[in-house]
Amino acid sequence: MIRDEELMAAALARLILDPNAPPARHIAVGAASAIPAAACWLLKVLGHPVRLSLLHKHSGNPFTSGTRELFDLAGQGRIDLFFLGGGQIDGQANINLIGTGDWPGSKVRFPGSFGSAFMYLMTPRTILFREEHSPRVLVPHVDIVSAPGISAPGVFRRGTAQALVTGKCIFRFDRDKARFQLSSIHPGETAESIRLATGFDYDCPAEVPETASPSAEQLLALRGPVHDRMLETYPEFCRRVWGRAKEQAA
Amino acid sequence: MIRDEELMAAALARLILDPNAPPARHIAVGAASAIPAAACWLLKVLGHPVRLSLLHKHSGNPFTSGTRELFDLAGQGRIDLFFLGGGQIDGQANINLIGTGDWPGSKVRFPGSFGSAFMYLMTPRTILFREEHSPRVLVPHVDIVSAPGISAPGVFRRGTAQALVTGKCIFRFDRDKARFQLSSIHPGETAESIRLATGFDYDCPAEVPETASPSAEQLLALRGPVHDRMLETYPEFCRRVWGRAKEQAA
Amino acid sequence: MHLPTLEALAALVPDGALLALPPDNSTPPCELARALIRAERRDLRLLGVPVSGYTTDLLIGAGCVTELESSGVSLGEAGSAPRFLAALAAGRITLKDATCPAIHTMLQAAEKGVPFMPLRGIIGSDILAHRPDWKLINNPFASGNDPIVLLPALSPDLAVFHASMADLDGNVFVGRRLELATMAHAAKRSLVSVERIVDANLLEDERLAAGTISSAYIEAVAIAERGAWPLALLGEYGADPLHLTEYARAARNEDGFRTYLQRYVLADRAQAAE
Amino acid sequence: MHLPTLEALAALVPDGALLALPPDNSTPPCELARALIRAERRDLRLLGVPVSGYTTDLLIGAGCVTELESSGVSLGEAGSAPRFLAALAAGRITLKDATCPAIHTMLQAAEKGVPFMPLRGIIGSDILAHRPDWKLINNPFASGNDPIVLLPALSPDLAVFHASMADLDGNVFVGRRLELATMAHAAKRSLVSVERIVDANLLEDERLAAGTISSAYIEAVAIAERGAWPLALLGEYGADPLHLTEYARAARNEDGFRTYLQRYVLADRAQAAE
Repeated sequence: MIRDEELMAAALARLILDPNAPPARHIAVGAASAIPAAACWLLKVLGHPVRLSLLHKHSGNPFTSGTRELFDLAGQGRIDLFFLGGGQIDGQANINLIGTGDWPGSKVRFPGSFGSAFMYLMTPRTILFREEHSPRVLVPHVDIVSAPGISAPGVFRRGTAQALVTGKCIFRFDRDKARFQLSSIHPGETAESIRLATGFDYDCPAEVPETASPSAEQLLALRGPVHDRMLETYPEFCRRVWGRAKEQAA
Repeated sequence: MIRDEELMAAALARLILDPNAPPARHIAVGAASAIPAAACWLLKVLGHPVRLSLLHKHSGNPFTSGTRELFDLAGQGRIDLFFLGGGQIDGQANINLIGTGDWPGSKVRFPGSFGSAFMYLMTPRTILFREEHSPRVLVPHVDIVSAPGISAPGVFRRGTAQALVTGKCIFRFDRDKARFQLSSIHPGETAESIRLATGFDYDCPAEVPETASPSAEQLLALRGPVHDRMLETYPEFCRRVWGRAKEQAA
Repeated sequence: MHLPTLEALAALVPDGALLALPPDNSTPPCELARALIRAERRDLRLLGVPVSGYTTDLLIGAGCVTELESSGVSLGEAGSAPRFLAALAAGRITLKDATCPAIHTMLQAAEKGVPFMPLRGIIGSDILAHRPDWKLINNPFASGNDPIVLLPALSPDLAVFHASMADLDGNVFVGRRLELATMAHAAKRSLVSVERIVDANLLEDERLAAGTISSAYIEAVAIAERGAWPLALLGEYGADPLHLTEYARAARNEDGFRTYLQRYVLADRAQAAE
Repeated sequence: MHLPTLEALAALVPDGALLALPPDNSTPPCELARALIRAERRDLRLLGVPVSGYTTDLLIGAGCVTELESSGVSLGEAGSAPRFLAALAAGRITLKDATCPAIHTMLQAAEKGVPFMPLRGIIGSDILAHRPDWKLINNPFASGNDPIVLLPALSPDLAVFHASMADLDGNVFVGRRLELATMAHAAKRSLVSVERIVDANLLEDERLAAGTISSAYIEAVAIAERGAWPLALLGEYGADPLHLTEYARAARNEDGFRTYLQRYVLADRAQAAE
């Protein structure tokens, strides 16, 4: 049986390889992004040439000039793809990592923006990822903008969101229309169930394909070599999804 | 018999300890400044608490963040005293390390400004040092200003020249008058010989003391422990002055 | 300067000081934070470089903190930072939201001795609207319209962190976490707790020098074995996830936090280390 | 990418490229410079980071260079740089005078991905008057009059240097000479010659990591034993002062320089190393 995380990882991997998007030679992945990390490891394990820089890798952390180096690399244009999430994400691909209600989060306070206000503008491609797909998270307009989905003309910006991947579906982002379009639906969901669970408006073609399940080869890779490589950086995730972290970590 | 270099080193050491000047807790010394380095080592060897950072120290170089660190330290205000020379030095304490004639040195081209255009303004104290004391070097106005002796009001500047030490004498610099005053004359020179050898105008009190010779204790220190500590960074100088570099270096 | 005890190190932190702190996954000075709580330090202003976690939550819960500037506050896998959230909701602390590279940049400006540095991005984020101390100008080198943010230099009163080793001269090894070097360069003074003092000059070893912060920036060093506990110290020991979970649970309410404080901070260190 | 020969490394340097070069007392790529001369590279623009010496004088004398930006050009104890002076006097090269921290700052701006960075000092120096690409503005954070210089980001086409070792992944160890890291980060591509390739991942060793430039910046590495000769390589071997004096003497005039070039550069490497 295919786990949701495996389906999403495979879906992310396909988005990364999208031939119509700018090349993803160097991908950076943050501490909270276990499923995106799995997608990147999956590509590496299956032989795709990609440099993967894990922010919180303990042994052999790639940032030898300190944690500032990730942002310097992005500033230089050397990070091709980054993943961002959000406590709230709206229909214009604005993300909110600060909180709901009034500034700085009078209703619910989230941890904070981290590097999003910089990375979202400096990276040619951003894939938005949030497992929870609900009207609470996917809102018409974020209460607070941590990082904007689009920028005014003249503002230095290398790229926008390529897509938004959730536990229910994949949205593509159209930067010119500043609007999402439903791109594929995960098994068990329908166009209607997506509409009901989504707080923002989006385009929906007449025919929406089902999100392709991981191939047998991808599943073998995910449960074997990908799991092993993720164990050090994402032990909790490995335990939860593949239930083997403890033994192997020990 | 006391060598000229020893006399100048002792004179520099006295200037560094000048109680009327801002404290010199951290002194940086460049590659070309062997005699100033000797003065600093003399203070250390005689037990004065001073941090000495030699730019070109091979073993244990203090700049672990690369050569930029010297300038960052100066920017932070952590370098109290620095030494500067000049192909030309004028009566307003302007220094010229670029060349004579038209820009960038149509008559004689010097090596270049190095860090002077920055260090001269960022350091609370600068001691100008040039062994050659001649109208060719000490000019009324430098042909090209590498670093200015004084700055316009409003320009961020921590200090100016404290003094100018040459092979013939010591001038004190009066920042308000932007003018040098003869302070002491090395043995063998007279007020007249100084005036003849100096291209710029300066104040000269009725009575000018002779530059004090190094004490016996200072000489012992210079020829022993100071020599030994300088050997690695200034082998040529040690050989020339104390003629013992080769053996000890080998 | 080498100090005999961590208490002596904590004594160098005055009330009201602006403290730069590394994040949980770096070189967190946890034992020093506990000493500051025992010393009843007050009105501290904390800067997360560039984010904050357990150490900050602990200091806030203990009432040592009135102000926090950070790009993110959480306990990582152990969840949100409960005492931070409670203090923020109760208005007991003032929060300045930033974004990671902005904090690095403000420290770089201080390291360089310039009043400001530019940074790309940020424009369009509500952070900018809530940072009157950040300026938006047009790039003076651009022919046309090119807005860019200028960030002011930020020089903390103190940089405090916990490292693996210092030498007898007070040079401190931090390895690849060189944002700590910028933090120490930018700060007026640095206080460091270390696992051990080594009898060798770190500057003499070319392999270690690049990861070493020169004693020119370090005001004082004191030994605190396992001083990052319950967090990890890079290259030395791992974190104590069970303890962090225990903390996250206990700190959900004031009483639970008080009990935790009593047991792990106010009680003498031997106990705490158990 | 590991290359079999230094010639293959030199082949990656196109005519007209802007090359960032470390100074003589750092990690000078002398053997690579000789390979560039043998390959008859032309119209190179050199950047001294932050000063220049033997390597630059050699390339200028061999006619490979049309432009130089530096804060100082000399052979150190061996005296002034004769081929640089001759080319400057004859108008064969364009010289941009800078000051050391300005070159570091322009590279830092490129490293950070910002169009400019400020720097204190410089005001009142004639350098500023001859750098139309440098701007003087009033500090936007100051209430009153506070002029400050803004320097443009400088991104060399290539950073080239000689290091002690690289690993199989192409990570390069430079130790405490971290201005080389900034140089590599700022440059579009970096080409590195090394004394040896080590069969270990430099990133896995906490002692070495801080002094290591990640392969993310390194386009190609090739082995050149004693590749810094006749200069020193920090922590590896000392300089050859007699040879530098011989060079200084020979290079006083064109004929002498040609003879030197013939013997030590154009002749095959084995001879040259003698």
